[in-house]
Amino acid sequence: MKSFIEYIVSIFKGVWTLLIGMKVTGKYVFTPWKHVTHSYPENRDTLVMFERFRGEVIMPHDANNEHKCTGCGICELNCPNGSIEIISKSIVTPEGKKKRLIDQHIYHLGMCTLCNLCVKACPTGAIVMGQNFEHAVWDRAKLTKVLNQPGSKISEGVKE
Amino acid sequence: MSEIKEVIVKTDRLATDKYQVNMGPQHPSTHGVLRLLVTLEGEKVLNVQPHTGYIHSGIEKMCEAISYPQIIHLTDRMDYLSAHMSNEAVSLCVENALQIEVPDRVKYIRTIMDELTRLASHQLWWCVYGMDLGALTTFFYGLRDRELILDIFEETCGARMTVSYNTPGGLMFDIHPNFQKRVKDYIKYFKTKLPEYDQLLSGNVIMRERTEGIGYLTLEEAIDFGVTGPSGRASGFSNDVRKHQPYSAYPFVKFNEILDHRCDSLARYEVRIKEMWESISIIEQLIDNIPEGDYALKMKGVLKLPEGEFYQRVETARGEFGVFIVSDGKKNPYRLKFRSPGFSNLFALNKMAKGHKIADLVAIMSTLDLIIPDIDR
Amino acid sequence: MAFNIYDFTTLTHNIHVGLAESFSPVLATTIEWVIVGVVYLLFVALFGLFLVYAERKVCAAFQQRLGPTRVGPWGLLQTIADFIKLLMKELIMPRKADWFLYNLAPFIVIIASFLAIAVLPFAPGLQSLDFDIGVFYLTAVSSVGVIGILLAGWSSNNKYSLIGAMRSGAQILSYELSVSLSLLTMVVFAGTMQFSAIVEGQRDAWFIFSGHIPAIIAFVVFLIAGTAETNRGPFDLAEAESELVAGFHTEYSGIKFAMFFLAEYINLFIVSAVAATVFLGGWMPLHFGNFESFNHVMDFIPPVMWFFMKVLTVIFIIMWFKWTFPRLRVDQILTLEWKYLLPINLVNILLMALVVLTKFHF
Amino acid sequence: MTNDELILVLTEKFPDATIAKGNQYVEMTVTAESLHETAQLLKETETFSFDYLFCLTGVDYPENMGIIYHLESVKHRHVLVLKVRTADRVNPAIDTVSDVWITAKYHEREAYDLLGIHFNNHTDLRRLFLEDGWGFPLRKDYVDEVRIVER
Repeated sequence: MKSFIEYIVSIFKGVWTLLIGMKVTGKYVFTPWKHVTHSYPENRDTLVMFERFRGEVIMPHDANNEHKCTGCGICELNCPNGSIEIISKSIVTPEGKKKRLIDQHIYHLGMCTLCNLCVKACPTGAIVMGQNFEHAVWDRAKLTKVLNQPGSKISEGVKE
Repeated sequence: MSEIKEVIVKTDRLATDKYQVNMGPQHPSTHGVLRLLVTLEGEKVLNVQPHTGYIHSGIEKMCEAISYPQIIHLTDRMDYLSAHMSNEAVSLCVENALQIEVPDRVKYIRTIMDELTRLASHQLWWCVYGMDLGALTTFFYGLRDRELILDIFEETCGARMTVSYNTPGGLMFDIHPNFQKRVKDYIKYFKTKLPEYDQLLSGNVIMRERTEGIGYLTLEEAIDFGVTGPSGRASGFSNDVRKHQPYSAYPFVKFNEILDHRCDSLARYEVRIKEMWESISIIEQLIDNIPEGDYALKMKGVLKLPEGEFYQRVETARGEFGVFIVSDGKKNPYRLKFRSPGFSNLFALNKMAKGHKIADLVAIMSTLDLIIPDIDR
Repeated sequence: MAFNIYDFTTLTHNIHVGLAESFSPVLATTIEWVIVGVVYLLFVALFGLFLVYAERKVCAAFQQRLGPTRVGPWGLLQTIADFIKLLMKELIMPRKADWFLYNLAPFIVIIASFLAIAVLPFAPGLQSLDFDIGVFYLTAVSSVGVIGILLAGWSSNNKYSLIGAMRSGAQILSYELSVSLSLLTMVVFAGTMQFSAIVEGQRDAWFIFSGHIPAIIAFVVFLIAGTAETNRGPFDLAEAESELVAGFHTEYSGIKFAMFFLAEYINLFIVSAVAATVFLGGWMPLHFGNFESFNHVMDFIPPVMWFFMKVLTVIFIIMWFKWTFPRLRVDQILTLEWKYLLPINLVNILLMALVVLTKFHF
Repeated sequence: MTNDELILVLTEKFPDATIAKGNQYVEMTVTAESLHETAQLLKETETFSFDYLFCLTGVDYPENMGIIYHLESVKHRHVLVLKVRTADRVNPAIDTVSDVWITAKYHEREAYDLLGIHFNNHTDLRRLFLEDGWGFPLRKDYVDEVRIVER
């Protein structure tokens, strides 16, 4: 008899727990406007990433196409997986002394793990992390970028 | 005649044969590329043989070629759900080797980040566990709450999962001005959601039937297999590194190590649920009194460790994570070994799943909370 | 010939008479068969597509998502697009599979569902077969589908499929019992097995109201057992995607998979329709004793609307089960059937018999 | 017990082992022959009861191969680093301890897989991660022109 009562009680207890679970989901199904979905491609215009978000390495240029990169190559040393190559050229200044300058700051986005070490190590703050995260391209070669724009030169006042 | 005999033999073998099923490397329940060679008799599991190495990435070999600050971003990729703890392990190991003491501010921030990571990881585990039991809705509730933590990470660390927030001697950046407010808001929000987890899954009679007395792992076996973390603590194996060898700011906070002696799947489940409450209380103790100070020490450009062997243990969301550095005085380690919790936990699966049904095998594997890159490294 | 949405008897009768006048009896009957077949086919296809869409939207609402939004307004055309995709897909068959059984299985499954639909009364006069043993017939044909599932799992020569098929075989065969017994309870109450008569019997009050406690118990049992019989969660062991990859239809692709998919939703519709017919008064409007005005308002809603409103309500409840509960283990499913539902059912039939004998009902 | 007490007890228990006070834990180096009995004693002796092996590392030293066991006692909460070396770098062999600590079975498989250290009377010594005939990547003399790019 006792076991029979336990049997009945177990049935009702089980059904009760199930009803509690259904209450939780029911609370959400009857308030469908409280959804958490971001419809991404539609909200592209209003989408702002956090300013620290690491999307890619970029080299900002100012109005008259000048950057701060001295071509010292510290970023290349700090990169864990060799996604930065510095090609420097040496010119002769009017004073007649030789001087190394940045020729091409090559950046392989395909290899980059966005660890922020190069940006942290850069002595002149020439490279920063950009917020763009839509990197999909049809051709892998497009992932190799030259960061300093053609014809750009190092801005005055950057100590070398 | 011969045909008839053959048929008889066949039917005979059909009646009594054991058979093997390859679960994975591509299987919905293995959460990655893990392959389980399961020997079955009907629905009953006779033997489980894990086959690893499908995404072995040779991180330990890579680390021998790069410098210590660069190693940290590789540790993100191992246990991607507790990336921050792995980073911290390497940083702490290097700091101990150099015998430098980081400022209190760094310790506090690291600890808060640890607990946030643990919360996020346990949430993901909870929703995936529900999904493995067949309750698909839990998956979205867990992810819904986890996203907000990832937003906090993204604002402060600049990445959602592979944070690389630690560096030897401090942190990559200072915390974002909104950090404290966001965390407090989140804690307030999550305190209302965590009871829902219990109502939806913990109390559910089906879930209890599925987990009670399933996947039994005694204390001796747990110690012998080195099953750490919540999975080990559910067998009464007190192995919380935060208690026994406290690091960062854990000496300053009050928290209990959750122990459970029921040794079954339900115990492992409830240990994790209780650990979420503990993490919440730890964060609440720390978030309001982060001391002022530097967020990083000034380190030399090229870090060189003294000769010797250095070991550092931390507690990740999955168990005890260890970093063992053999240094010969150069700027990159001579040998570096990661003791990953998942590796030891995985091989206790055979012990636990033997004799249960296929459905239980999936449920048990889910309570171990395996991360495959963490196993393969 | 005025088309009356409240009563289809005249419409169907006129069609019959018209055909009989203009053609020879044999030809007329043939044409009627064709018409009925085409109508049911269209209905099933369209309603199946609608159910798939509804399920996706409902589950999205349960999970605080949006569900399909891209194809068409609010993703209304999503299932159509999926269906076209399934039609275009290549039919892949394992080399070691049993060719004949492998191709036969989907048809058996879907034919079983079609057979069951035939006896459902959608509205007065809108019922193709009105047996006097309707309930009996329904329980008989609804258990044919499991043969198809077993064949599918066995013939596709895949261990996952085989496990899934065996599970669903054991499950459906045992839950057949509870479905039949709970229906039998209501047959005892109604005193007939004919669906139209059962519906007629609920003109004053639906059975779930008039046959109070035992009817409610029978309704709950029928919901549980029906959910199990349609292989839906929490009883979806046959295609438990976290354990067996897709269960018995792992190896099926393209239109054959679509047939299994459609059959699952037709079965869902059938179970809900039977529940609505036997317990919730079929196409009968909701009547409360002698609130004349209220009953009059209710009468204005056409019977078809009533029928589908009730069916969709039951379907929603079954979806609610699926999107809330974890899946049971195979031995637990059998335990639930044999240790809980069956005894409750047997006791319930006795209770119902007592109620009928003592006239203790409204 | 503290490290100093541990050193005292260990020195009297294992006279022929070299015991050093490492920068963190007590470090004890034993010969490859006495490894197995040492391990058993360490686990079964009441005063030590090192029942939890939490890390097993194989190291390719310049002149010899070494295995480093990190042991902890759940009861006493003291940690010991047990080291063993084998001079043979071509095909090194060390006794297994997988019958003392089960978890060593899999850590040893990993060490065998990555360093090619053979463990005597190990029950199933198969490769864990890599395929057969791959070579032993964690050895210093391992070369792989295809996959390893030196900078």
